[in-house]
Amino acid sequence: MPDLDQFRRETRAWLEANCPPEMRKPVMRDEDVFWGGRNTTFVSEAQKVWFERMRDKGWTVPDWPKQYGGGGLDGAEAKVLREEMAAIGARPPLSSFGIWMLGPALLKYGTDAQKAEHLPKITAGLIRWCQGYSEPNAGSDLASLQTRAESDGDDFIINGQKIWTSYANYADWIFCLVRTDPTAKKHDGISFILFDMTSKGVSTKPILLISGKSPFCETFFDNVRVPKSHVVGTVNRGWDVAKYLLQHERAMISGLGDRSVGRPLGQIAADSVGSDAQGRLDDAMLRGQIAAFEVDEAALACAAERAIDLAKAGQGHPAFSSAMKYYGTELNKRRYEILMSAGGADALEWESERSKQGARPRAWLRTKANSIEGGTSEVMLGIVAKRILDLPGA
Amino acid sequence: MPDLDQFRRETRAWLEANCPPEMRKPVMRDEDVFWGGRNTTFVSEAQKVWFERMRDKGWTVPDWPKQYGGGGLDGAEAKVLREEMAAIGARPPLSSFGIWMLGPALLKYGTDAQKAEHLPKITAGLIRWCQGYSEPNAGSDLASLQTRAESDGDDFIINGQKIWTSYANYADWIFCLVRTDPTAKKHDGISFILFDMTSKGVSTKPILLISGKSPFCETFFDNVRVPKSHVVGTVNRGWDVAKYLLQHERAMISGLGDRSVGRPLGQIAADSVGSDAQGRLDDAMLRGQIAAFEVDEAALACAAERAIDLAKAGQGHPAFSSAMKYYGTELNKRRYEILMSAGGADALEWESERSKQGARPRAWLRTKANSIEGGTSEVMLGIVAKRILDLPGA
Amino acid sequence: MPLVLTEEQSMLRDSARGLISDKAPVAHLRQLRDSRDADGFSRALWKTFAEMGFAGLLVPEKFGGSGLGNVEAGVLMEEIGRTLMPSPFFATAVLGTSALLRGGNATQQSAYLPKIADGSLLAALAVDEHAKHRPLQVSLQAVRSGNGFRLIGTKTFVVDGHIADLLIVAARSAGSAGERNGLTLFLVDPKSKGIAIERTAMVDSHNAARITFDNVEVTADSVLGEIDQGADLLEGVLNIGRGAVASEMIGLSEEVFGRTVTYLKERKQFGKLIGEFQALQHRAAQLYIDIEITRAAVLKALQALDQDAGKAGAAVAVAKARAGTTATLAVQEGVQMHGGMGMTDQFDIGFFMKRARVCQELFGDSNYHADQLARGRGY
Amino acid sequence: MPLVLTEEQSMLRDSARGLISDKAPVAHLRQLRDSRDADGFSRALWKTFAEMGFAGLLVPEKFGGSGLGNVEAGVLMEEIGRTLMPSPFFATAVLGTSALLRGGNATQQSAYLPKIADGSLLAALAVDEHAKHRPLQVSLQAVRSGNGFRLIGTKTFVVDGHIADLLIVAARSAGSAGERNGLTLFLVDPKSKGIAIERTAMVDSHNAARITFDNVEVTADSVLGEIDQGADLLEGVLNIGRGAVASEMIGLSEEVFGRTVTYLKERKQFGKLIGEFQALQHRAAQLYIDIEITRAAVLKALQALDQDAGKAGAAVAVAKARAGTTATLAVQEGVQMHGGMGMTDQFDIGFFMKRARVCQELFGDSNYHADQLARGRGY
Repeated sequence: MPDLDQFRRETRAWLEANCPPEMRKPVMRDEDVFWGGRNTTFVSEAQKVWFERMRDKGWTVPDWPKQYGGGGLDGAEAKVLREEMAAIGARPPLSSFGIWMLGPALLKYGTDAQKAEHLPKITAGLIRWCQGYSEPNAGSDLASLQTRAESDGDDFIINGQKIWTSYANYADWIFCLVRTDPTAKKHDGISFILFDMTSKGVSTKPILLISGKSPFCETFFDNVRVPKSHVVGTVNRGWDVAKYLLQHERAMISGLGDRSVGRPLGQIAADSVGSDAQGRLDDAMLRGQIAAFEVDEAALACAAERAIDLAKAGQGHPAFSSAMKYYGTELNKRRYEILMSAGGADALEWESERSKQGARPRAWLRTKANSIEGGTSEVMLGIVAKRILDLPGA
Repeated sequence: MPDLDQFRRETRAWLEANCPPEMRKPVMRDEDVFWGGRNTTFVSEAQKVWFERMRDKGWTVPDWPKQYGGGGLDGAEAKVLREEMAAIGARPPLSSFGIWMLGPALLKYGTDAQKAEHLPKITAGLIRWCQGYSEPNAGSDLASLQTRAESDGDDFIINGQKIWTSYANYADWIFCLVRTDPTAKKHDGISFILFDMTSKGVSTKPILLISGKSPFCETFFDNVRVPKSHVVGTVNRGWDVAKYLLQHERAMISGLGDRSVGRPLGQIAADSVGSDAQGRLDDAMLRGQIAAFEVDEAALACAAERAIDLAKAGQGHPAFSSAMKYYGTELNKRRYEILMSAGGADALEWESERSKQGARPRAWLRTKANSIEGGTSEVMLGIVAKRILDLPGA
Repeated sequence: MPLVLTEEQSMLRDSARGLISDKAPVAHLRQLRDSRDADGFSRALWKTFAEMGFAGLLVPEKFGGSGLGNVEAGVLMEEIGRTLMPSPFFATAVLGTSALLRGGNATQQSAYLPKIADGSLLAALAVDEHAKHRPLQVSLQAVRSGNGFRLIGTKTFVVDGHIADLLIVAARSAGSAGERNGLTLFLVDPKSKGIAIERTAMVDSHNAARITFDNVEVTADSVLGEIDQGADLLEGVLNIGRGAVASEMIGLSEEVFGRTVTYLKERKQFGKLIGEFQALQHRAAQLYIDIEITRAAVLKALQALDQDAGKAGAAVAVAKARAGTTATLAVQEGVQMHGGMGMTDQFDIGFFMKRARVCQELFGDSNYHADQLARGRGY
Repeated sequence: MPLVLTEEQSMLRDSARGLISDKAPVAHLRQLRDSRDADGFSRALWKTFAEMGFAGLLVPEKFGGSGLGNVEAGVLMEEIGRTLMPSPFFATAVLGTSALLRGGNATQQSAYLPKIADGSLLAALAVDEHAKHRPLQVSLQAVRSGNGFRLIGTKTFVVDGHIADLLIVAARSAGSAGERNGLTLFLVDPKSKGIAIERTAMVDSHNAARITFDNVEVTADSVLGEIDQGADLLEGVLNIGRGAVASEMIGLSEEVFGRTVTYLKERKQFGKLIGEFQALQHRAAQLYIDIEITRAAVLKALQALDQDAGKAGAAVAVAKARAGTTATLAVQEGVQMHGGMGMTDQFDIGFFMKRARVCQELFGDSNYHADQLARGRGY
């Protein structure tokens, strides 16, 4: 594949020339992540420069069509770009639920008008999206959602409440599941709809988590008026869109562990635990747990790579993202349990400067949601049992 | 408790004087276990002497009434005897399903005539019993058993098949669950009945296990005639007797690990793996697994002791034996996985003299049945969920 | 000795439970946290504890205490674990009292024990210096200086360090880090010159401090036990503390488990109570069994400590190791089975997860104690 | 390189599966076991293997082989794992060929490789001397004697040792046990004077032997690779072997899992198919996921071996460690879910459990390889 080799050389050179040194360091603080949106600001000139250069190249979303501001890369090229970015530790220029979730759904189910309207604003980081799925009584059992959209001429009038809306208080627009036919069976009668968070009747309330942070909100809709043209896909068939999108979400969450690249866990642990004369971690039990973890982590990375290659080869199972979501999130929880154990008493501090305001325990507590959000581990296992193993009554 | 102290002193002295040295060594071979019965022989003079002395003292079953050949000890005294026997490593003089299972059921549900007939022969090791419970289509779902007993005057005529009958080919009598009312609901219409294995129409066929041994049989009943007076408890209420007896069986199986007393697992492992300069096992990962196991094993021993004490104090839960059965058998399986790992290639030999005819791998394979026989681990967890935790629909 | 509570111990449990559930439910901890309370516990409640004889639970009657043992202290700790009540009970009534009882001379005992019993004196034990608990690694120096010593070094993870009236400090008077010989315990006034105490806000909102000793002068009278021979004394006190923490973890585990089972019977999804799902039933049953087995191991350790604390090491290692893994499993399953609600600060369950983490680390985690058991058994 | 099989590799799999499932189902192993077959494998079937190009799979075409790589060898091993077929493929076609290819000079290669390819020569690699696999611990002595050496010592767990026409023996020509330097590989005729071969009947009914070398004379020409510098060569060959065994374990795991899922859909208890019980569903799903992840790791390792065997160490360690734990879980769940039937010799499932145990131990168990990964990563 000479063309791909050339693409790799060019990409490497371009990244080397254009990625500022500050943008090659691991993300340590929440503020280092750039989410875009109407009210966003850059925390540094480097962040701004890096974002704008990548945006201009279409590489905020390298594999989307160029007409929407994407890079138009094919799967092999996109993989090369990922590899070359990883090689220099380049940060993602833009993080966005528009990229990870809504975009793929719009590309598959959206009208031309919807694509033209929304996708360029996603790739350019102009609009920040949030996801209105879960409700207080519709968690794992998402399809029992009750937020209703009643027809009123060309509009729907939306009333109800969502929960676990990521960063709803910062988002510009929401993609939302609403019940458009209350008489239909559970999975029918649901529609997938988009609207502006500044619409009259929308309000949000952050949820304080055990980590002491509030990445999620409760979101309330009080007679919110939304044009019917904002429905994606067919009215009352929103469940299809939702399922498609959930697969992307799960694939994304399963890759969570990859974000914290860098030194092996065992070396991090050596900082606090120390090493013995042979250079081995001076806590043999912990060392064994770390080694077993790293075996599984390395294997998961192989599986993630293989999942992409299988999909490309048309051999992937559509429900496999549930398998990866399950394993990836459980592994990430295990990673942080080990990090807490390695950190010992130092990792128990919650507020000091020394502990970076308790960065490690807060991150640890945050991981506990990984196996709940985007479909619980129990739901994932049920999907594998039913859709892949075809077990009776699953 | 001065009396108990005196009892302890006397017991210690008696054991010291009467237990032959050969009977203080760990049981290494199947033949070292004395099961009694009509056709039994002793493998050594020491085994015979030890059995007879204990029998004469009533200590083959120390806590049964003296009138049936038991020792008439109370709970505290029986515990002292156990402790003193353990202290010198004394082998049990008699192993018997009559002691472990049938006896307790007879003491609770038997008529005076039944007790007088059977219990003395159990304590004296004259009759060896086996248990006819499971059937090919009634394993975990025991109550769906199909072996039928049809009334014929003063007798029942029994037809059907049992499976997993321990040592049926060596047993003199069987205690057996049969369906006496085929029209009743599943758990009703079952009776608990005793009969001689030499009765006309009884045949057995050993089942070869993956361990290469055949401790179980298939047992067939072809028009076996049994007097109705051999029913224990009420006709059609045999399920009560069966459940009571299963609790004893589970309590026994949960204590399986205790049999292999002696050196800690870590020291056994050191034989094959070696130790490092600090005297630690020269395989840090294995050492960690062994240490974690020994923590759990020690805790289980505490729980077994507490279960007895709680029962004595009237605070025990009747279903707790299921909890112990679950944990004890899973732990014993883990023990043998570790032993196999510690033994490495040496523990893979199946026939050599060097490997004592593959004693270790055969014992390892045998443990895999622990979590199946006497109620599977899954059934045990279901019982805990339902009867102790009162979870809905369990 | 039967592995069940005696009638008296059960009565003690009931009265402690009544008091604690009434005066210090989880909301009490939450309130102290949210108000950023300077003490981190309620002095009024500690007074009530003293009046009920709890502050002096382990103090002999001749010093005005209740003269009870480690099983009874465990009963109290378990109830404390159920509501996560922040209390000087652990540092003062358990550690402080045990150190003075086991190492103190007559003068020291009569100076401090009555004050512990009447609730007027709070103590703290300063051992750890690094991220992980390794008591023999103590390297805070005790340098001879005239008739006394000067203390130089830093201690971390000192429970109640910032509210203590008396510090019990493990220092190295001879030998080097890792050696058994050369450890000495000192009774130190926290107001002494050269001491700097930084309260460390912890994940569990309980008290802990980092204490720096900058040439702190102490007299020879302040030595607790024998000079250079403090390792056994320290180990004995630590084992008593480990038994107490294990008890707290049992209370914590049972409470989380109880709340989780209740939730399984209330929460509906897919048209069923989630407790009807067999996969959750089996996990709940496994956790129940795990807790019951750990409870037995903890009670065994407490009884062993009362019988002969010097020989209780293995039983304590088993108890603390088991309690750590059991509590970890209990809070993980608790949060997971509560779903999203379990992740919110508004629900109490997160408090249990945070406290369990700290208890796991306190005086040696499960790995540490499994390793100790292995060493003790010669492999 | 995509982590999927190419079309050619898929075709190879299909043809291997066709042959093996037809000629060597599990009943084939059972028959060899029950008849106490002296060879422990079918020479006729090995001839067929040779005719299909499988015996010479890794042998370059110039020596009459197929010239394929480790991914293809893994494809074969996986199919072998599905039916537990006893076959010289591992010892001869994988280990023997790789050792000659990587270490052999032109004379050695042309002497042996064509015979391996045409199925007329069987090889065996003799490394282990103790219960656990520790290749650097080799202490079988190679004492210089004239122009050659005398070999003194004992090897265990030599796969196919009693049927081999050529032994490849790791010996210590310098240094002492544990050292990297001083290892030498020798090509030895098993009929040489001083060699005693004891076939060891193994739990899995596959071939293994214990071989004693009592002053066995070998010439300088029999050295494979460099004198004293054999550690890298040995490690490379072992890694290729580990990748192959990991592949066998993947096939074995998938087969056991497939049989178990089938049983879940057939067996009724409590009026339901047992596969309807959610607790079993979740465990089956977890095992499925485990197998899939391991499969990816194994394929990665095989590709890495084909790319640069010298740099494949970490990938191989991950694959062998994972394959070991996955196969162990698969057979444990297989037996448990089959209930009592799983315990009977009559059911095949026990054969898989036995073979999985041997594969776990062969060339380092999961603990060994996790430890290797940790060392490689510097902790």
